Amino acid sequence: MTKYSALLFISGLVFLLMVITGLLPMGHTPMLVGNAILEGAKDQVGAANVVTSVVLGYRGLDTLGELSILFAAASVVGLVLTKSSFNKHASNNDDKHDHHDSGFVAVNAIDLIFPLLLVVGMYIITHGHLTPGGGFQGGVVLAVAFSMLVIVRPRRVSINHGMVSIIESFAGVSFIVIGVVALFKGQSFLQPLLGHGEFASLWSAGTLPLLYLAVGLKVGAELAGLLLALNTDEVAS
Amino acid sequence: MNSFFTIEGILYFGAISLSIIGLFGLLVSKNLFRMLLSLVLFEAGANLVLVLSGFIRNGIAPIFLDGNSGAVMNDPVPQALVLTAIVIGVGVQALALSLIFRVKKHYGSMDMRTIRSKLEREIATQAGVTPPGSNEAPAPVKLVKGEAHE
Amino acid sequence: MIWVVAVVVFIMLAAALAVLFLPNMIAAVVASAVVSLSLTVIFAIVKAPDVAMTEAAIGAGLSSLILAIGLKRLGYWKTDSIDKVKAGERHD
Amino acid sequence: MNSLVLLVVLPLFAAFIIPVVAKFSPKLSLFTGPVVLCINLLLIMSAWIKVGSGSEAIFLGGFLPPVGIVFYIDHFSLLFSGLIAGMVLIVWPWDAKESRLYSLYMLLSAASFGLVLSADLFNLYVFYELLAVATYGIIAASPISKVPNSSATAASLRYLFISSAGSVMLLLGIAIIYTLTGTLNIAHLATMTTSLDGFAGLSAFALIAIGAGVKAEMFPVNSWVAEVYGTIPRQLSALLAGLVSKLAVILIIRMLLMVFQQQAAFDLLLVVGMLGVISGEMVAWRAKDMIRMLSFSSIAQLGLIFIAFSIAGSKGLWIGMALMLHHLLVKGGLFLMADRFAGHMGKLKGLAKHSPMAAAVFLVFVLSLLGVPPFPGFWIKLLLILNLAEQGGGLYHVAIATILLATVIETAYIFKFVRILYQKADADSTPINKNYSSSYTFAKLFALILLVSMLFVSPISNHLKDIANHSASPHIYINKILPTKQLGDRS
Repeated sequence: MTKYSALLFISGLVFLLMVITGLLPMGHTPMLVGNAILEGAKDQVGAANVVTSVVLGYRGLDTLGELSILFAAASVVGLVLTKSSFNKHASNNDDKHDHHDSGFVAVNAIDLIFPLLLVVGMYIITHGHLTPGGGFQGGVVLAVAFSMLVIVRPRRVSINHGMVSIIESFAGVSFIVIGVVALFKGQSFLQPLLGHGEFASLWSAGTLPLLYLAVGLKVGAELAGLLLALNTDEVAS
Repeated sequence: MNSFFTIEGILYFGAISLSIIGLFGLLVSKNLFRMLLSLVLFEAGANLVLVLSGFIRNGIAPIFLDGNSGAVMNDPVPQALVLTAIVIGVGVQALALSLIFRVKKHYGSMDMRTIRSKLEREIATQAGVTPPGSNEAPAPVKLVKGEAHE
Repeated sequence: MIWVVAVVVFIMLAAALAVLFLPNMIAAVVASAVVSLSLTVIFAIVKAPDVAMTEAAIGAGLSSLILAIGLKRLGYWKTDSIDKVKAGERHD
Repeated sequence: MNSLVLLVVLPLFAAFIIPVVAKFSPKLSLFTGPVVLCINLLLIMSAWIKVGSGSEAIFLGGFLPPVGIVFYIDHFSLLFSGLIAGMVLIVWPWDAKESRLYSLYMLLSAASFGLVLSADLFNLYVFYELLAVATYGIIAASPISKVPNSSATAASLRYLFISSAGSVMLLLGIAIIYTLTGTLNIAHLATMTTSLDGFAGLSAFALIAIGAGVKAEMFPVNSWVAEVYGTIPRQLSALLAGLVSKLAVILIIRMLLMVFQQQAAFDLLLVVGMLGVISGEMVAWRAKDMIRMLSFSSIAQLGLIFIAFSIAGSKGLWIGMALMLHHLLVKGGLFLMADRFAGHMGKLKGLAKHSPMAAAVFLVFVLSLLGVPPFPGFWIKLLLILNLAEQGGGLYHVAIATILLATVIETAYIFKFVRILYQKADADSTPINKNYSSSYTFAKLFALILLVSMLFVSPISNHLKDIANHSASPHIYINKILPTKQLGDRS
């Protein structure tokens, strides 16, 4: 019964979506907002990468909301998977002894790659307003770098959960503080401040690089925490 | 109507098909992990539709470089939206996985139907009602009496 | 160009179907990574480099890593497929 | 006025710092949330006075719409903001063992404020998703603090699958709208309704309605309701059924009133509402335990709200708003009561003798829910039926018949319930938990508000009518948000 209704639903949806696709203006959409942003982005925000202007300038609140969603997801994963109570986060010191370092190849490869990944991650974050990439992508690289290190050699390296949560709080708070500073300078929340600098140079686009740095730290800390929480073998029952 | 055999036509077809495959999997699968994979596909399809909504034929990437003043650029807004949507998607995915771990641990099964019937029985027992439409004996429930009131 | 797009879309859809119908979960996760990679190529083709980068880092990299952790912890980390998969756990 | 953005930002700020604060002082982290909510209440009150009978728009980042994100503030959004702050304060988890739960409650309230205030389609999606993620977490985590109960996790997982699929549909709908119009600002969309007139626009609305309908307990996508409400603490049910469902309704309504003023969209909502009413009442009628009855009667009430909104223009908003407020009071109150008196309904036998006060409060709630004459529920239902009759057209008459039929079914199960309350106690009935519970006090407060509002039916309804007239007008909305038609200007 459920199956048939599901199939009926699906076929209806297939029909609907196919018809819609036929009706859409493909390849020549009326980009009203898009054109306005392409015209004004250079003067209003000053980042060479217009997508960054949109992510942190025109739609900064969306980015803040997105960070909050990641934060919520990481909190829930922590709540669901660890036995921690107030003040005490489940430290993986206790179950160290059942972990073994991975094989020779993995250990050496990650030792070799780790600094490289850090540099690449920081480069992607700090050049987010000039080239493709930015806080999210660089943050992911950082998170993967750290959690690979922990996963590959759990005996030698452990990430301090308290440190991770302080970093993520600090990054989120600084994003908000940058926004609120603009608010109290008599302008509105998350308005780009500081001079635009020389266009397409590293020190340009006002507060955008700072915001992206906060985003990168936050995303990195959040995702590293997520990956490690998912990877701990201990589940509260 | 559009002519179909163009780059946009093929891409729209791919995007819509991807979403439909994802939704189909979500509705028809019984396995929790497979449902999660289907959800990922569904999200990916929607993201592709969103990116295509800013696609201009022969447009260039929306980045100001030295040599490209005057060229037609793609719409930057959908690209920014999709960045947000992708990150949201991965958060939800990790969250779902952590819930699946717990559910697997508690029910010992990955089958949505089994879990749902067990869940309904638990709720009914908790409320002190005979479970609706169950012929078998109710499963032993670990809960202590009186919890329903808490 | 159009043929490149057609081939990538074809690979993507085939991989998506494989995600639903492959009995082995490791293969299904790998197929979903293939979907992400084809999406990355498509995003690059439609001139969305930021999105392509994000999809490569998050969709193909991080998401696959998360799913692989899931495979490991849910006991799907085994290469023998149909005969060992329990009836209740098999996709319908 | 720009400072009203703090309504959203302060709770986010609190959510971020709570885990760190908890490391140094758990007590402080417990009080951070309520303090922030109280500050928000003050902000809302001062804004209520400042806005007066007009409205205000906040341009975030200083970018003039449509390029930036806009918050739109009028009495409608302020009313619901106040309700959010109040409800979250009422259900604040004082006894939770986890500081992260406080963070989640703060995120939930931030998302709710954003959902009420924002006038940007994608921004609404982000806040909707934030609300969803926070809700999954709260559902999954709440019983952990008291009972190691994994059934809530399973319920949360099923809810996650349904709701995430809904979110993706919402995203698809937004993508279609953006492809057709090239903008995301709702006021800007309202100026170009013609490009959304066709089939593609209607299906975008359908996708948005189904997507947001998951939280609004809309008919085809509400199978999570009984499971979730059955496993979570009752205060939380009061929050979800009373408030969160309304926020999703507001999202749908904003799209309907401002952008999709087409008969087909109204008809769609009407049909979905009728199906919800009938299916909800049928299951509620057969339910044996109280939570199940309340869950399905909540689905039916939401259906009624959708029927009300299918009346075009400000009248629909007026009646729908009254229904929403009434449902918030009644269902919130009933779930709060159920915190103390839950389980099999047979166990409530003899409650009237044991605790006349509790029985009286129950009676007030259910009679108003049913729509017995002096109670506010009666006037709202009467108003709804009269206005539906005015609309004419076959579908609206079917809706009247549906409402009357639903009232009959409702009468059957509610009087069964009342009879149980006033029956003699027998061995089966449990003595009532004598412990002090704040939710019972709040339930009494809700009943009191309901009774007082009975005395002031006409001034309250006039006031609501004014608010609705103001909020339902696309002209005011457009003029406020798009003062100039120039694109890309900086303020």
